[in-house]
Amino acid sequence: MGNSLLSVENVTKRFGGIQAVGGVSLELGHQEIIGIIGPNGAGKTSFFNLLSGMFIPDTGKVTFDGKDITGTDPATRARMGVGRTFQVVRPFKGMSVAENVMVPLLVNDPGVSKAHRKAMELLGDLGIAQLADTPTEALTLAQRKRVEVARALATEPKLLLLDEVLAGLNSREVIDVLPFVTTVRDRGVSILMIEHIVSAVMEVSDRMMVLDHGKVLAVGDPQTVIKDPKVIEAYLGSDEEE
Amino acid sequence: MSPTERGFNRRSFLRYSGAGLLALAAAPALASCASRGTDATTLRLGAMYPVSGTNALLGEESWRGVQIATDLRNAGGGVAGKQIEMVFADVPDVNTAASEARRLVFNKNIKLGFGTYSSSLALAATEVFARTGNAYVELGAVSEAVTTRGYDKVFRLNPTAADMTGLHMDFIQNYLAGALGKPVKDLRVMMLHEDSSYGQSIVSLAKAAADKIGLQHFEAEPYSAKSTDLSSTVLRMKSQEPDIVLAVSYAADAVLLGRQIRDNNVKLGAFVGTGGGHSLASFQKALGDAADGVFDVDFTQIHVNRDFTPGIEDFISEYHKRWNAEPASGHSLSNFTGAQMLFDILETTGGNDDPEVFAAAARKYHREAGTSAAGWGYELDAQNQNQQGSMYVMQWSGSKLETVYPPEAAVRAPKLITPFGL
Amino acid sequence: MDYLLQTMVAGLMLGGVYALVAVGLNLIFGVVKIINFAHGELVMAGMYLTWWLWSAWNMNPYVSLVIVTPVMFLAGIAIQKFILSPMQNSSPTMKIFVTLGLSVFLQNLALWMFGGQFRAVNFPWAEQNLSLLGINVTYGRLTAFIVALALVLALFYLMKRTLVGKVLNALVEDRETAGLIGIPVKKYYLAAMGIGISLAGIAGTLIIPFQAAYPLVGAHFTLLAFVVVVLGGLGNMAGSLLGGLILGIVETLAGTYVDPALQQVAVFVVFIIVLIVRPQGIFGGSARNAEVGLK
Amino acid sequence: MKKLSLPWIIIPTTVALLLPLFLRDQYFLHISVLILIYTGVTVAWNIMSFGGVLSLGHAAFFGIGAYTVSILYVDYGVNPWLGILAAIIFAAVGSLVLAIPLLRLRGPFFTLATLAYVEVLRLLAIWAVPVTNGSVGITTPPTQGLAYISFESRQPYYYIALAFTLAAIAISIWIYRSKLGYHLRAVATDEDAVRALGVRTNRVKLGSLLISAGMTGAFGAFAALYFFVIEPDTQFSATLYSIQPALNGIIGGMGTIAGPIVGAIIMTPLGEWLRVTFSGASQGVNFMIYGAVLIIIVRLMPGGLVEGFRAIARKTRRGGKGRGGKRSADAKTTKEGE
Amino acid sequence: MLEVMNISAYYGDAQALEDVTLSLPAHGVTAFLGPNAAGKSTTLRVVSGLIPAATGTIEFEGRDITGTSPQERVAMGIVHVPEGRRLFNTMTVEDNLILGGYTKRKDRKTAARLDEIYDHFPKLAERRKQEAGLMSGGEQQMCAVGRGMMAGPKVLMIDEMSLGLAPVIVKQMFAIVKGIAATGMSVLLVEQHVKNALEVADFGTIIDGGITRATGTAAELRESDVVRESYLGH
Repeated sequence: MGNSLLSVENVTKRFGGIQAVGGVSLELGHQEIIGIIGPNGAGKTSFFNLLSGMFIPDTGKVTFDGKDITGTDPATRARMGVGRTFQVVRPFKGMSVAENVMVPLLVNDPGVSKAHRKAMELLGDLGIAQLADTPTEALTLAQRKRVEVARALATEPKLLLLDEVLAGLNSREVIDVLPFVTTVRDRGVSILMIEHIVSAVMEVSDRMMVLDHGKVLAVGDPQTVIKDPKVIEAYLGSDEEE
Repeated sequence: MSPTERGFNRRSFLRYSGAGLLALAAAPALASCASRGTDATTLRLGAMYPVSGTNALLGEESWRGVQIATDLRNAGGGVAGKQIEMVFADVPDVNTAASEARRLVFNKNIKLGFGTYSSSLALAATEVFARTGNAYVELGAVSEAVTTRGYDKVFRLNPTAADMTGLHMDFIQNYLAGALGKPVKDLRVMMLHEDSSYGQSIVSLAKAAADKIGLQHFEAEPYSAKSTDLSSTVLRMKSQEPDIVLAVSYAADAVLLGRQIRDNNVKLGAFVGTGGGHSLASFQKALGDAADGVFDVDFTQIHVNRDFTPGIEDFISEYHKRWNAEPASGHSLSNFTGAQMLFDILETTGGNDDPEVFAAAARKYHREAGTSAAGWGYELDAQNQNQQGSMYVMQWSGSKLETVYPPEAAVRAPKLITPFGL
Repeated sequence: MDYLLQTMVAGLMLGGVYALVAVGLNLIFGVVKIINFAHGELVMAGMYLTWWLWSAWNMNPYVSLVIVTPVMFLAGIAIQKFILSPMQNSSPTMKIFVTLGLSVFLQNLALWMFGGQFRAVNFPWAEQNLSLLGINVTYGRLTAFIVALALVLALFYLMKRTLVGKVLNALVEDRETAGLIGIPVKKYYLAAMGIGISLAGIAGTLIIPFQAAYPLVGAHFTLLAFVVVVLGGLGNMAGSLLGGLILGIVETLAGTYVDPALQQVAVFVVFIIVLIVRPQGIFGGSARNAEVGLK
Repeated sequence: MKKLSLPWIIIPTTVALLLPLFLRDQYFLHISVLILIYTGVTVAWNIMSFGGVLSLGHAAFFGIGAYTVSILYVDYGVNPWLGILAAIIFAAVGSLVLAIPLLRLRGPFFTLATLAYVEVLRLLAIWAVPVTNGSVGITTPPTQGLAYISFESRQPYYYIALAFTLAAIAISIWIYRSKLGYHLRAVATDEDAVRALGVRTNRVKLGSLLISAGMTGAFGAFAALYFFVIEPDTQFSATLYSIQPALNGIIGGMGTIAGPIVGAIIMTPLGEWLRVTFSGASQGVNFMIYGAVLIIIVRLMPGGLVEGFRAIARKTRRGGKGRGGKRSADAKTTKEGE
Repeated sequence: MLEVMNISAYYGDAQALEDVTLSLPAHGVTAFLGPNAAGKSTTLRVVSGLIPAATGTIEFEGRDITGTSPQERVAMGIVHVPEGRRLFNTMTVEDNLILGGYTKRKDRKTAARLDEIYDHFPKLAERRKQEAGLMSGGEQQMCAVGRGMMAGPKVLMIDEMSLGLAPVIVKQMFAIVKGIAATGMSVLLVEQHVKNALEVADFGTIIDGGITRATGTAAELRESDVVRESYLGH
């Protein structure tokens, strides 16, 4: 796929004796959403860290937008258009929602008032303008997750890595947040999302990838993937010994 | 209200004004204890000594001498009929010294200040007094810089670092060389000095003084007074095998140095301490018999030719009465003597502490050597430095630090004993 | 060569005492996760207490350990209970500043009680010289070194073999889990503070036969003990022992062969270099330092 | 974004400007100058704490500033105003030694490195006698006049100090509200997250170090001229110029705009008052009380006075309007739990 | 035996549990199931007393223990084996086990209890002097469970026992747990491997989004759609 936005070739990462990511390859097209699922400890977040530059892979190559970014640092990648959220949301303390969003907006130095205007626009687009002046300490978890996404979006990413933005939300809230993801895609962003709520991921994903023990178990159409016996086994446990 | 402006909302104004009010309340509270300075019945003088921080030990000892002088004088009717009142300031560091000098000058209306024990503190305090047109009398600091800055109302009554190094060399030339049986030019002399303003003031003059008497092997080496271990210094000393060690130490380091010389079995021809730590009674206490034979160049100590130091008995008995102890070092005595001279000068002005009047009187005042409790005389040179204050050489013998040189002040002749019990 | 050897031995003797001070600091750090800026002042307290027992009651300084140890143990418990424990949930910065406040208080309490006068214990036995192969050591320094070493080793033994020690070890590693398996964490904080501070006090007793006490003597030990702890690794007791010895030797070597005025500079330069090159310490520290703001 | 509420800046500034006209007492003005110097250093220190960094190394920058201006003035005849500029530059350059630890270490490790740096500089200043005149120190010449920042009266000092301090506060507000400030405050919470947003955190932290050090150097230089005499143990005193500013900031409220100002305004006169009142009575008592006050304040108001006031204000507001409710009560428990 | 009734809890100010009800019988294995972030670990932390319940009550052997400390609960017999094992890595296996028995240290039966653990886990007996952090994942998990058992629990709550373990080891562990439960204690097993868990378990509870969704015997749940739905959504 020559015109894919992100191309990951056989990346690995070891920590001591543990192989966190063991040879994962993936192609992500423009405006595509890929859902990543897998049991706890499957290496999903480590995989994200390799994409966002928090970790540098031991082997393999990451190409983004036609450029090799394998060894670059997170800030550089973010500036190139790789945005991400964190599994444990950590909004900046002592700062309001708008200010949180202004942090990435200020990277290109548009001036504080312009950044504030842009932040308000973005919050409006995402339907949380009314929270702009709220200190982040006073937000509910669902609101925090939205702020986290807004913050990532403010880097104006071409690729957004969403790490469990739905985790910890109740079903009402999940239904609230999901359309968010498609809205973002419709703005021209490609998305990789790690999720545990499979039904939710399936709803928005174009394709799905399943990781287990750091390796790709299955990748493809969501309906097909979910019926793959290997996937069911990874999730629900095996009936028989392998 | 956006948190952006948290610093500047209504509540923060409350905070600002609350704090402002506190400051407004605190500053006048400080300012309100203002006093009128010297008046018809009371002579108010500013006394500045470090009684906390690094210099607390000898600062306190110096201040004791002044307290005794003041009480004795007041009991005897004061100065020209006025009672003396000391306005005291603790000056642990130079910024505080400058700051407290301003308090004395501006808030307490002090025209005449004195102190200060340490040279860097003296420099800071005198700058303020001099620049505000007031007078300052130094009674303890030895750095030449105190009187060489051209201030016409800064006086010093005590002898200086130059007197110390001069006496070092004098003593080497006239006694030690002979006692050790080596010509001066062959003597190996090592000066160890702590690195405070005291030690550095002295060492800066030592090299020239050594050249003057033809001392060809002279080394100076600094160490930190705060060090808890002087092994390195002692080992370097051992490797250089000096005949004579001149040590300029503060308090704890003097003991440490002595003990480590003894422990490392460094045999020296003679060891000459220089004021500070080597004069302290606790130096002898800490070393015991090992202190025997250690020489010490310093201000006058109490075991001195009493004919040469009239008034010293009063001082000693008064000290005993107040603190139930022997004076810890000669610092109290020298400050006692300095304060007495200061009072005598003020007597001649009729208790007038106006800086101009005092300065004129101070320049006119005269006193022969051997007429004060410390044996000092009084005669100012062009830089307002007393020429008649002198240093003496003492030697430890048992628990007594006996004056041994020059002969007119001595209670006995010096004895060459290998120091530190070796 | 003789000098080198003598220098190394002097450094070693010095290092033993540093290690003792540092091990106590490290234990407190490891278990209670508090950076105790008043640690040197507690060494000073031990020195003054020993001096007082000697001068008022003529007590042999080594015998006075019988009193110093429990008194300092109780002092540690009191500090933990009344000052630090109520601040358990405050930020590490606040804890640093409360111990700084304590150090200012203790320094000046000493000045108020004993004056600026330095107080030395003149104990003739400690001043006798042991001369072996041309190297001289006084009994006082040797005793300090041996007792320090013995105490540090005893602490290792305690940590490895006794239940109390195992619990302390567990707290160094992971206090949440320790609480989870039923260990009364607060009680052991008291124990750690008590032990750590009595070690500081004992160090004071061992030092005073050759180092006079004065109000500012502790400040020097605090910073040095930090250097040792960082050198050896936070929470790593064995590291502190080695770190202390290394530091003592570095200090004397730099003083002897470079410039005595720069021996402290050498120590801090080593410190800063280690911090930059190996922040986990030469021998590695324990995990879970995040609680004091480390990652 | 809303504009600053101007009155709340203008009123205190006006009061400060007019103060010497009503209170001519020179000692009062002297204390005010001390407060202004400490406020300035604390505000400068606080710029690093925007980024959540605790420095105890500011005495190093203060001392570098003091020595730069004094050496240039005394040995090379450089005008003190130029000297202050040089002091800013030298202090900033001198702070670069701490750059590597700042970027590599976190929390108390960095704090200890800064403290060690102060100690190294102090010892070097004592040692390098030919340059620094060692422990005896350097005295600046008595030549008076605005050109030399040397006056008999305290008023001009007061106004110069006020100008410096207001400039420092203005810079600190400006930084707080600028790109750098936003990024610093974000770094204080979570450096990884900020980096993932495209912020080059190393530059941000370095920027705060350089600015903070430069500002501190300016105050060190001014203080050197104000006190006339400098020497290593005072100018490189961790107690006076590292711990004290940090203390002011922490007691006022670390990382806020108003905190350091409030802290310095309260703590400076307190220290002076204690010394004046108790030092004559008995050695050390004043510092004993100071230490005890410190322990008590830190224990009772772990978030600092500003946070304390804020909590009180919150309470009154909630009581008054019945707002807030459970959510903010929960928020409060979190704070304490952290 | 242990009744957790309608508890809710907050992490900071984010609600982690909304309404969780859980009932444990006096013995047997109960599987506690639900997708990631459903609130399983949080429930365990509330039960062991690490975080307070905002509302709701916890009763143990008929007594309300909602306000007691973690130490008291361990002493009563409620023991939590945390997720990720959380061993004291630099200490030996045996030391870890001994610490597990801290609350029972005064009964002088430590040695006997150690023997018992070594019976269950012969591997640990071989490795007793080994530093815990240097062992394989499976051995570490054994040690963690063993450490929990040293406290003589009446209720043993094991969080994510099979996390990161090879399937063979998982099977072994399940068998051992079943064996332990047979000795007369109640085991609460938090699991992701639903089928495996429900195979060893006697009972099960499923939570999702901080709310208890289903409770029943293992057999009932195996047939139920709730399981499949909350995991795979179909």
